Amino acid sequence: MATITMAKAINSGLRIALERDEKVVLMGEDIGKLGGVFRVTDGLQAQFGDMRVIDPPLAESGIMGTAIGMAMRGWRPVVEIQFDGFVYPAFDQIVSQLAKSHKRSAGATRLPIVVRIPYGGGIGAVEHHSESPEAYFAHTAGLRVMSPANPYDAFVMIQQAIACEDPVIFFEPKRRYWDKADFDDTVDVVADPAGVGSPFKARIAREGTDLTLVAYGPMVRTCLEVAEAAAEEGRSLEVVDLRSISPMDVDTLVASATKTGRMVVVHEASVFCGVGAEIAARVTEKCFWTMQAPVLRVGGMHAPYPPARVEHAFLPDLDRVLEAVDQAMDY
Amino acid sequence: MATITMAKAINSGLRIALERDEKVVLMGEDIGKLGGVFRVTDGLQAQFGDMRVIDPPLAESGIMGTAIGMAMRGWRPVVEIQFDGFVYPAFDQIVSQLAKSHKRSAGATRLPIVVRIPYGGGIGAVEHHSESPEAYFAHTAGLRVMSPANPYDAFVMIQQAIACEDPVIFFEPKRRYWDKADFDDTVDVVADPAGVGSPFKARIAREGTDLTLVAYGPMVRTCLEVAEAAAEEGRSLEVVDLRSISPMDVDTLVASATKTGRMVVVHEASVFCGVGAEIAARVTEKCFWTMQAPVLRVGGMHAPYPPARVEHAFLPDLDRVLEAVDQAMDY
Amino acid sequence: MISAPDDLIQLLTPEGQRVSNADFPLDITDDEIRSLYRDLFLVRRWDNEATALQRQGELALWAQCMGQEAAQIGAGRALAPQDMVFPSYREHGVAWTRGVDPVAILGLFRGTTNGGWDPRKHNFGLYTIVIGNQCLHAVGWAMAGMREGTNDAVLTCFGDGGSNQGDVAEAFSFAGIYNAPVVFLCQNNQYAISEPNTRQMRVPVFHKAKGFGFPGFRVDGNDVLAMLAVTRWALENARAGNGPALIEAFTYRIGAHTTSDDPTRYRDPEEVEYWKARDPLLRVKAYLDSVGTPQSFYDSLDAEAEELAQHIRAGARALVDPQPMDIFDHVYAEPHALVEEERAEMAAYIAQFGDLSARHGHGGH
Amino acid sequence: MISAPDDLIQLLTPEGQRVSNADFPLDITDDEIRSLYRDLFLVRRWDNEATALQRQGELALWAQCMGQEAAQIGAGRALAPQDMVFPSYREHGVAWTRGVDPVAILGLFRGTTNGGWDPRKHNFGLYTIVIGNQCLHAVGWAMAGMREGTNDAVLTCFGDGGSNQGDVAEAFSFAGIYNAPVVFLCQNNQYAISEPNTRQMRVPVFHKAKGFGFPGFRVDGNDVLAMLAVTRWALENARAGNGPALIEAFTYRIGAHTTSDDPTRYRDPEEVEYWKARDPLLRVKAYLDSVGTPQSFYDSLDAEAEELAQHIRAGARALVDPQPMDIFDHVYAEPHALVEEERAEMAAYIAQFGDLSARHGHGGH
Ligand SMILES: Cc1ncc(C[n+]2csc(CCOP(=O)(O)OP(=O)(O)O)c2C)c(N)n1
Ligand SMILES: Cc1ncc(C[n+]2csc(CCOP(=O)(O)OP(=O)(O)O)c2C)c(N)n1
Ligand SMILES: [Mg+2]
Ligand SMILES: [Mg+2]
Repeated sequence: MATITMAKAINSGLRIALERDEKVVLMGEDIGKLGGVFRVTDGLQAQFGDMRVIDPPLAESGIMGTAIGMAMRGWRPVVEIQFDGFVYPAFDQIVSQLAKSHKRSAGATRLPIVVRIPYGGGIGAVEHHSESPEAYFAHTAGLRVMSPANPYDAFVMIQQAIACEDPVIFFEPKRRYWDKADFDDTVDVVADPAGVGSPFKARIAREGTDLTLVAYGPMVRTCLEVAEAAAEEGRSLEVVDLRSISPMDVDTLVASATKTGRMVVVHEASVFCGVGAEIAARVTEKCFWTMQAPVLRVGGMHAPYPPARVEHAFLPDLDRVLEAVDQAMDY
Repeated sequence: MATITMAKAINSGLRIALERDEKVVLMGEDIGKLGGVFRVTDGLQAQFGDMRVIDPPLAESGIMGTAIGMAMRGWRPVVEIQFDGFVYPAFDQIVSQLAKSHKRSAGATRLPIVVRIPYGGGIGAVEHHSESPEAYFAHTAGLRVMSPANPYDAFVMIQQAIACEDPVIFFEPKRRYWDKADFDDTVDVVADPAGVGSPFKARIAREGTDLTLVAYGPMVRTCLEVAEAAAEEGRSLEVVDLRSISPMDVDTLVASATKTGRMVVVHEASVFCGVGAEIAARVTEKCFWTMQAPVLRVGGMHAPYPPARVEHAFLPDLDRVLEAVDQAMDY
Repeated sequence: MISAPDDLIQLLTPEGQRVSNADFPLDITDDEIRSLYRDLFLVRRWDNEATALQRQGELALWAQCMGQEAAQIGAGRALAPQDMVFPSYREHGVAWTRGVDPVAILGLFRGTTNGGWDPRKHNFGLYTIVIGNQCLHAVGWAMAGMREGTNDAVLTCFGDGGSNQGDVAEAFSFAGIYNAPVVFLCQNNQYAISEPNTRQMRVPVFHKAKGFGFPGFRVDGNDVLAMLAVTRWALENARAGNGPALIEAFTYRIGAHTTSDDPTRYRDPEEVEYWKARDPLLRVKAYLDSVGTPQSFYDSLDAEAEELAQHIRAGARALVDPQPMDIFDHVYAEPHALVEEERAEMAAYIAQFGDLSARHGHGGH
Repeated sequence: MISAPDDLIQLLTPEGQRVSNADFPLDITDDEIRSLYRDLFLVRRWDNEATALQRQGELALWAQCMGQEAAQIGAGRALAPQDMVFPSYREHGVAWTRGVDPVAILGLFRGTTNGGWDPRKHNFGLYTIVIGNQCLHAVGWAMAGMREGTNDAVLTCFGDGGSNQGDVAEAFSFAGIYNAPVVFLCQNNQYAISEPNTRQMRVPVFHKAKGFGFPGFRVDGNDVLAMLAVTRWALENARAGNGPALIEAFTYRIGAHTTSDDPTRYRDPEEVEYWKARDPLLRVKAYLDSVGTPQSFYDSLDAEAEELAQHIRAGARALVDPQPMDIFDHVYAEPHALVEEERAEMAAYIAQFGDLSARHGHGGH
């Protein structure tokens, strides 16, 4: 048992995966000696060598494409994209090859690749370093998309993602890299899955009865804080941590919506055509008669991510979420 | 007045734009002597020369990136992407540069580029030639996204898109390229906009009272056929042709939903995190008390576009849409 | 261009005369050359048969390789069994040398599948339609091999147009930096659909290799012997740990880009005639005639071709259409809730109507 | 590598001796060299000042150009006023030669803007963070110029790491094929963040030019005279209609990648010492001393630098934070219904609470 940051939790998960399966390789710009710009791969090249922990040329399509080639031969590459805004050069390989090869080959070719993307804002960074592009990947059949919200889940889910036979886009909430939790980060959760649930199931992060807040990744903590603040005002909010965006655990969402009758979805990405739209549409369809209010959404504006000095206004925060909660309660 | 196919209508619109403004250039693989694989640019290189109608090297990021450079200098490139599935190599330039440059430069740099993408299925093509990637672009702030459904709109909207000061992703429903209509295809609708509405307003393609079908591009005709079939069964369906996906004419959708109380959205793209989710979420939010049924969605499956011999099962057709209409009416 | 460049590596002249090249000696018997001719001839027949099937409506599309058979057979026959190939979409000749059933490849063009064979069974990857993507897979495959300590090389194919794609350049980068055993084969058939070389390159493709630190060669792509010799050298060089090489096979696409294409819109019939006269089969035949190949060889080849044609025709027609429920298979390797939900919905829907077009007798447009 | 390569074009040795190069004669007065030194010196001061501001929390980040000033000033001073520049994110020296206010550039690193100046006003594009994107814009700009019949050239900058990006290769392709007046400047500072040249290239970058059919040069990037001469030649050559060129400026990033970086994790202090001794300012100073530059020149330069530093410090602190409502401006050039709706919602929200954090006294995390 130790106090562990999310960054360290992922580091531990990667180390365990590298130890468990010699076909696991890490690939990504600066993940070697530097340990990645967030130090998530710290020490791994020193331990496993530069044939297992590869810091490749600066070319994301090249990294993704060669990772696919390695996976075709039975390897399990874990690719790090340095920041959210730099995944787009690899988009073609992801959408046309990574997502579709298993189908195209009628199952003959598996691509158990994990694409780790530190994403989201709130760290005062320059442009292209604070984006939330998860909707693009969620809309793309053939990919799985997940995002842990806390150190323990990060530790467990990265191992599960690597063990998964499908490609996984693994969104790491970079502003939560330094959040801490206490747990044993030496457990191989794949070899010994006792007590570890499926990464594709949502988690009730807090129980409540009046309204359901839905979030994933960085916004889960924000929603927990909202629930705390709302409790002070006498409101009981349930918080669902989605964990996996594709597949989406609709059953858990529906159960919670059925219980509370009200739902607010929160994500950093622009609201328009974001993941929240899917949640709203699907939950509304399944809970049409039980909803007391429309599913409301709080998210980024329909605008490019703004400069750091004003990002607080772009990002959902306690006040904006509470405002939506008020609105939903007022129906 | 002449009988004109959609392909020819766009050709005429492009010719008028080239004539009107000498800063308009066309760029795209094989758009020169060949006139494009769909002949949409037929005769234009012969008329305007290869400095205005450019068939560039085979590299979509290169085409998009150089188009951006030209636009920065005051030109108005109209880029043709040969097929939907080949836009992804250009995705980085589109998302990181085309969509964001105006904002980044605080308005100093305008990029009035039109990206023409023949999209969608139903033509029996091989893989990557039948995709509907519009949700990726609709989610991207800074882009406008439109799709005409008939030859006349194609003729008008392509001219309006080129005249627009913002980047426009212009989705052409390739299976409708050979649909015909009668109109005068020599009118410069920008110079003489009389009677020509905004491309960003939806169109009531058919009036009805029982339920609203919402579609854009290729599915508008399908929905009109559905409405016809439903009429035979005594049901009055309204058909809204969205025309523009971003911005979305929510007012028209809300007005129609308010009138009918029921809505089914139809598109070829996979339903999950598709544009239909946004329509459902937004209309539900604004018409929560008036909806008699949840907004239902009919679209592609969460699977890569299938081989041509089974695409009929993937694509929404009369029966699948009518089934959804039945479902909505049964609430 | 209506003349072949004069800087091409050649071992067999268009007139069928063997010439030698000090860098690429080729020790080959006439029987082996007959065997190469057999491949060229049968692939040509396959190509023609497929074109005919498309005209008859049995295929939605066909991408002819006519004119490029020497480049493909020469390269393909240079492969060792353990070598892997990452093709583009026109590599019928290479596929042939890997033992892929032509009918399997027809499935892609008929529209019954987006794949058609198991890449590992033939060491021949699936056809790749997005230009350039496959070159990176080739390098990744090679990188995996280097980690496994295998002794094999990888061949990957792309076109003159494709040489401009960022992915191809990135593949050069990675292969060069990692000294990966990859042979890049650019079939310069002088057209990217309608766009001639002048629109796709300022200097011949093979020069690119230098910028990435490995050797590049420009070969007469209509000379099966030169292609065999140079590709063999490059593959052996790669297997020996000396890294990648780039081969530009200068050839000509005698046919249309695909059966949907109309090349009369963009190229000169005279040019086509010039290159037809340099048909890669003709020169091998001329050589074989010059060394006294008996008529019986050609007769039995004709018979073999006839048999192949029948196999292709019958096989194409017998290809089974995929079924609606197949859409849900293999989207993921492990269960995915949404796919399972949609699968169940489709099953219920089909069960309800008996088939997909019961209600209105058609599926609409 | 702890030694400079010996194939570099050089006009001023590290010891400050002028040497001549027949291909790149440079007719320059000592006064002009002093003026170059002034630029080098002031940019160095700016860079140090910005680094200090970052340490004080006034900037979120700073990307130092220390060590690369000669490459940037030499190239920048070769530009004609009508020439356009498409920079990456570290081109402070080039920006300086274009008259961009250092404070404007600080806005980007303080987080008050993602841009900061009007590209057309200075013929200097906005900093581009996504590696390689800008090289294609340069080619497009040049293509537009060719259509307008202008007589100008375009300079675009990228790094050794960036030389691997597909976009850069595609930019080479387009520029080559269109004979576009573009000068590609690769500042090889030997590192892409932590990755040394050995991980980014098999052979030096300048070789790439050959593969695309235009000339490539490898220049001592710490030699401002060589950079000036070679870039001037390349720009003139481009303006004369002879097409693109690639210049690899071999230099060294003396500082960290950015202020967030910790280079001690990946590089040898000895190496840094070696290159500090080859500081591009030192050799110009040595030369100027050798020709008897008066102390008054240095004194007034010091004073000027002090003034600049004050301007930068005061300017940085005076940079105005963007306001929430600014988020909605310039997303589109024409009205967009959704943006207008969200703008109205935000306005109402702000009006309701007075400010954004009224309700709970904070905006959460
Ligand atoms: C990324 C991408 N863009 C466009 C296309 C459409 N397309 C198919 S083949 C082709 C031309 C290819 O030319 P080349 O590389 O010379 O190969 P060839 O067909 O001549 O063998 C084009 C543009 C594609 N398949 N992929
Ligand atoms: C497409 C993309 N991928 C990754 C990054 C993150 N990144 C910023 S700078 C850098 C290294 C750049 O190295 P180089 O091209 O040599 O330029 P230098 O910083 O040395 O000037 C990286 C990987 C980026 N900005 N863009
Ligand atoms: Mg070709
Ligand atoms: Mg560098």
